[in-house]
Amino acid sequence: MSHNTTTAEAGRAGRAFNLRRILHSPLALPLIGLIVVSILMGFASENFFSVSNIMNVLRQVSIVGILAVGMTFVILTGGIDLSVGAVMALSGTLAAGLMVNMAMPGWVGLLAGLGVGVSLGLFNGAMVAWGRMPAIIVTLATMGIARGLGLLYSGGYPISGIPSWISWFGIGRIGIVPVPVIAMVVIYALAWVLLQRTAFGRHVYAIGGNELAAKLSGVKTQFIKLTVYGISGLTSAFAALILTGRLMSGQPNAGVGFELDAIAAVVLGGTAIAGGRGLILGTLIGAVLLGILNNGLNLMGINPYLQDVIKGLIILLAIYIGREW
Amino acid sequence: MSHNTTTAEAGRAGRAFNLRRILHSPLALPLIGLIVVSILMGFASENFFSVSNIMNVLRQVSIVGILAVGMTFVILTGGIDLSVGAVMALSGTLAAGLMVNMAMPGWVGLLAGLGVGVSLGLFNGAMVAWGRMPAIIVTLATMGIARGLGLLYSGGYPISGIPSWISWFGIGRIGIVPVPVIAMVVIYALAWVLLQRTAFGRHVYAIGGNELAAKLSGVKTQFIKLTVYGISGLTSAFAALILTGRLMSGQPNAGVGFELDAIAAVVLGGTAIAGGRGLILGTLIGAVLLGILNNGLNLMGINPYLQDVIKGLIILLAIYIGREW
Amino acid sequence: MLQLSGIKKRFGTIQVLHGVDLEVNAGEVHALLGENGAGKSTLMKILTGILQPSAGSILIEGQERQFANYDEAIAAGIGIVFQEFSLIPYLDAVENMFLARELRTRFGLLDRKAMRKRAEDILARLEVDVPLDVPIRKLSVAEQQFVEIAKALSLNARILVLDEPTATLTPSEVEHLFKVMRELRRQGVAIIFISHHLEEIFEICDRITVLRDGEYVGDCLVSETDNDRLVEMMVGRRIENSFPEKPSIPQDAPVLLNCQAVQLRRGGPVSDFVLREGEILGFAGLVGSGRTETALALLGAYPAAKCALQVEGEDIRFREPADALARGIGLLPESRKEQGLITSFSILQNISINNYGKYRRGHWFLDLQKERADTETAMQQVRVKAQGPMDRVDTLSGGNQQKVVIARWLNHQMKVLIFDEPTRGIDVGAKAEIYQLMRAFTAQGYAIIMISSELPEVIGMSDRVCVFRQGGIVATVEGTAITSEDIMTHATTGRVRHVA
Amino acid sequence: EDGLKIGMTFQEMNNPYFVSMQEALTEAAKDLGAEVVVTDAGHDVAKQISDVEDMLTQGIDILLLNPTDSAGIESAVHMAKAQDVIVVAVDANANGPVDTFVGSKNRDAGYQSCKYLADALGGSGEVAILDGIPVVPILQRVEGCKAALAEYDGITLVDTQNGRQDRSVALGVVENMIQSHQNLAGIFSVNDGGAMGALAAIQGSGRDIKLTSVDGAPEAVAAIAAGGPFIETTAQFPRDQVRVGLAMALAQKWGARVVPSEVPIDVRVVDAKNAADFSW
Ligand SMILES: Nc1ncnc2c1ncn2[C@@H]1O[C@H](COP(=O)(O)OP(=O)(O)OP(=O)(O)O)[C@@H](O)[C@H]1O
Ligand SMILES: Nc1ncnc2c1ncn2[C@@H]1O[C@H](COP(=O)(O)OP(=O)(O)OP(=O)(O)O)[C@@H](O)[C@H]1O
Ligand SMILES: [Mg+2]
Ligand SMILES: [Mg+2]
Repeated sequence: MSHNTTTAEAGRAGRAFNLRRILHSPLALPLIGLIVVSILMGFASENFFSVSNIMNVLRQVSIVGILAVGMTFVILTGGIDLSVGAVMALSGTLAAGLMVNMAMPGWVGLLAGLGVGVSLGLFNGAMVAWGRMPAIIVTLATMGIARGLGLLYSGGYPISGIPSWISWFGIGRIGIVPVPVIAMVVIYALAWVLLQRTAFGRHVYAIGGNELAAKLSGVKTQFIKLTVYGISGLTSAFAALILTGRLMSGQPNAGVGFELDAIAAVVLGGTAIAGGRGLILGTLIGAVLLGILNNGLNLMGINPYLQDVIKGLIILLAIYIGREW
Repeated sequence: MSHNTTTAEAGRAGRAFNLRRILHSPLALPLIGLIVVSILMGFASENFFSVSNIMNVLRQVSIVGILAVGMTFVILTGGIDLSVGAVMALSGTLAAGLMVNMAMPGWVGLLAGLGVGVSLGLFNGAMVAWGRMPAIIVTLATMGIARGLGLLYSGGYPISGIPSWISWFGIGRIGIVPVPVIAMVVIYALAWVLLQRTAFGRHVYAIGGNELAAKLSGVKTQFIKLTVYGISGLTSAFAALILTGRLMSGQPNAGVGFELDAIAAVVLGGTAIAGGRGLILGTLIGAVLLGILNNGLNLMGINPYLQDVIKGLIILLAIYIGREW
Repeated sequence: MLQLSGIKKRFGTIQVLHGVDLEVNAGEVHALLGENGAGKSTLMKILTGILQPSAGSILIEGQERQFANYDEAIAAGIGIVFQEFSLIPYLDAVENMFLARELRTRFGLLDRKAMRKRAEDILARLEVDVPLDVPIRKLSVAEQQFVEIAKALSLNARILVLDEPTATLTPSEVEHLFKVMRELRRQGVAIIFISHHLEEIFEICDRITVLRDGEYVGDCLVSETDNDRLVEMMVGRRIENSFPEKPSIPQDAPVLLNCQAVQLRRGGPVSDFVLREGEILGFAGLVGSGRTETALALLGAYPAAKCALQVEGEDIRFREPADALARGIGLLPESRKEQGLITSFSILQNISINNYGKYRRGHWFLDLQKERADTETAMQQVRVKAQGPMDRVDTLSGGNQQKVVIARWLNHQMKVLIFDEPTRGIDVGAKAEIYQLMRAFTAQGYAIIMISSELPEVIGMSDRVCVFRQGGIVATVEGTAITSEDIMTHATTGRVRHVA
Repeated sequence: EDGLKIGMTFQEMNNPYFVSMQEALTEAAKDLGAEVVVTDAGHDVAKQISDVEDMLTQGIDILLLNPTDSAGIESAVHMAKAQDVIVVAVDANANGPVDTFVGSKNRDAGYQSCKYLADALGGSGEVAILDGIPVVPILQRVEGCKAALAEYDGITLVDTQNGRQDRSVALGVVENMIQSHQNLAGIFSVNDGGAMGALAAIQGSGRDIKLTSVDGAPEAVAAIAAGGPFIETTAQFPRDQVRVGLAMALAQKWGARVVPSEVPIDVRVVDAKNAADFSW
């Protein structure tokens, strides 16, 4: 196993920047991957490095990027959350539904959307923590349930006609920076503090490292697991907010397959799929890397079918280079 | 943890049938779930218990059921294979393409399809075993690559015009039993022998139980892992054969999401998602349970959106009841 | 101070404790003795709230207490160092020590400075130097053990349970630990100490309680007993001199294994040694001196920079242990839980795991009857205490688990066996049996490499001893030169050979 | 750098319907000497917006938009218009300042198929709908179908199930439908992909059930020509939609100030009589 994948080391690396530390940080490999891919894309497409395209990529990344935050928490505990895309869709659909069909003020709808996300997350968490059921199957079931509920509620139609100010969340800007990008950065910063600077964060890592030992040391493992899935529900709901702003409608079909993109971002960022090791900043790098791949391959005008193949190969390569020993 | 989930015990249980043993077998709970759901469906829909409907359900189950065999091997070693649906689609598409576009005889196409499945499986296996990369991300990438290749090859069109005798694999019957059902039963029987009665099978369980210990005591862990993914590729290709016979065409976009159904079948059948424990017959029961849910809810004429919700809830309930302590 | 009475415990249908009493006073080191599987760890888990007793009462300072979980026991002033490690591999020492008891700043964030300071203080008290910024899994077993102890100390417990803390320590480290224990005793802490090393009991303990098969046998003052009497209390019979006679090995005995050069890390020392038929070659050295890594490198389980081997005169490099197995070389790994057992398997499956070549029917299929019969024989040979071969190994006591792993090699026609810490956590009776077994192997012409941190064992069993220091062999001693002074000198000051 | 650049974003590209659109576009662009960029949203509006953003970055002049969802895509339309790109919605309309919408009359398509089906059944019998992915054109076809069925007193709609427009899914769903409705006489599938699955199920059951559908895909047309349960598909003209759409965009590019805001493309009933001569 590589010995540069620890949280504490990264903590130190944060303190003083020097090349050695960066190279030995678990972020090094994802970062190198990001840089290499960016340079390749820059060669292949002249527009790639324009400020507007960079903002464009970051804005495109924001939704999966935010989903990947919750996913990181869950994966760090050794779990997985396949329901994030569906929960996002349901939360956005219900929020839009309340605004449009029930004529509630926008903020009520948004709050309700967040509530829905958190509730479904806690539902997952309760099943995993108290029900002791495997996360993969619980969240798979929740995925089906959330999709079904969203479609039932909306009758399959997208719900449009929401207050126009909500578009600010999706397409607004502060200076030249799109609002979704700012939201994403803020969420990552909060997640970083939570994971690296609070007892809760240490417990998340501890559970992923050795759940039994953590429990024996007095970590409230069930509570932490519950919370972690709740956080994933919350970030799904935040993603829904931005999605709703971008689409200006509630889309019960949105986000199919986003869970896989979020997982890919987390793993590309160097987090161990078995839990216990990984950094939230790695996830951000992983999400951006995925976004650049999508954007760059589009910019290069590559056949969409071929894009899937290339993307798959690059992910394999990135994971291969960054794998542990 | 429950201590009745060992392979050898099940082996013993197989020898002498008595109620005690059956109740203590890890198959008991999936079986009870199956019976309860069947009875419920029988009450709700008069057609459910007709012979023709039972054959109908089994035939529908056959494709996911066969995919779930390979998935069981992989999950028993502690891995996962998200590429099964895509590999199935690619293998069927290429097989059809060789027959139609290259005018090769049917059996050459079918053999080539099997070859494609096995190769992609071994590709996954090599990445996991020698590349030491996490299975979830490797097979996710393979899924994208296989889908992309299938669409590239076919240009997005289904490939029809294959020799008509191939439909025998999909819709033929021997007596009243559909050919796909017979194929499924044979494949399960072979898998059972492999897992319960050969050294290879024990090694599969051992790797899932404690890979390091297995390796240090002389199990060829890398070879076994490679083989296990190869088997998954092979069963995907068998599923493709039946699918091609059923649809009489190569469908590059068939089987989206089948990997999740296969995983659900494995887990519903009582196999631990972390590996090391589980029975192939459990997977069969899990697959049939899923098929009955789909069929029964259809027969009852329930709103399709609501079906997703009900299916999710029943899966949760089944896993909850069958969970280990 | 602490009084356990009539403690009973059953797991399913198995009665493990049949009404055990234990009384510990403040300011005393109390030894808890018993064979493997006697129920020591189980009793301690009941005391610390991790398991619930089926019957019996716990009195602390005269008050009846019941702990629903470990947290409640901690709150009542009880701390424990578990027999099996309970550290989080990817967190560092400080994070591990304060897990679930983190110090916080006013803003609710981690007070990392304060925690580090306190961790340094506690480790300084233990007089050990443990790297604090490195994930725990990078530390040696001994260092991890000290972190465990430090973690328990950081609780400021009034009752401290140490479940076989010395099993992984070298003599000087054990001395360290005893110093700390004496200091704690002076402060009035009640310590329960579990160990299979009787000489340690006599050195540090005040009183002794002995368990046998889950029954309370009796207690006595250390000053009023002696070695033989203790052993008799524990085992119910006398144990003869535990080390078997060393046979004389002819100088020209064929060389089974000729390790011409093994280099663990690039630029590190290069070692060589030979292993002759019928001999036991000891690997001695301080913990972390590279014995385990060398052994793993031989089998191809550790990516050594260089490993030039001859097996029976043939040049070979193993890619994985399976290759070594094919050439008749097997390993009893050092950590049974992580490296030895497949915990979800039954005893039978654990023993036969690498033996299937023998249990073939019709070339492809397993012969289940033969497998079972052989397993039962093997279990009897090493005296595994269990209800039957289908029991799951994770329900066995530590010592019995070790025997299961040893039994794995009984059915093989092996040439070379590498035993890494074969008696770690094994009771005196079983130890003698394992020693007999090793000699029985060599009498059949096998050769054994025995890695051990217990000097008496190394001296008593080895025909020759390679002494390790800093990743390489610094000396090989033979015959009468095998003395503890000699070995310790080499192990602490021997010259390490580096190559350019 | 100065040549014409045309971008087209598809809601999905693993459907012959859209693939043939893309082929028509490529051919037309070749004639024009224009560069073509094509993206596949895979039924994901968010991805489709990203795709449009990426195409705008590449400096396209004309955007042919086949939206996954009309409402959801609106912000992309605004972005395109902000960059003075001509936007033509193809097949399904998009909200926002779209210059022209070229699309089939989906409601008509559903209506005609189901009318054909009802007539073929002699105006009475049990009928089921094989639904698809809930997007507006599909929902409109179902609406149209129900309107047609409602005109016949003897026709009862006994079941609506979702085949996700996927041959393998539809196959299983229709097998179940056939099991549960012993008197089922007709099925309307919202597209040909689902219909091919339904056809396999009907043939497998050996029952006499009539099948109609929408699209006019080559496989479906071949099946209709061959006779059997599949009796009709209401054909759309995907290639023509693209050709007309491109023409509208070019007209505007060349300075036309008034272009029709909507060009509905008729649908045509294809049955055993005319199937042999029909193709996209
Ligand atoms: N979870 C369990 N289920 C069933 N039996 C168990 C379980 N845990 C322990 N036992 C049994 O209880 C007995 C006592 O085990 P314990 O670990 O307390 O022994 P010990 O005295 O600590 O032995 P050692 O010296 O080997 O550590 C053993 O026979 C063991 O098999
Ligand atoms: N992956 C690793 N990276 C860095 N150092 C390591 C690694 N693995 C082991 N070490 C260190 O190498 C040294 C040798 O370890 P090894 O386990 O071989 O020692 P040993 O002599 O067998 O001692 P023990 O009695 O603990 O088995 C130890 O100090 C250990 O901390
Ligand atoms: Mg013990
Ligand atoms: Mg060692």
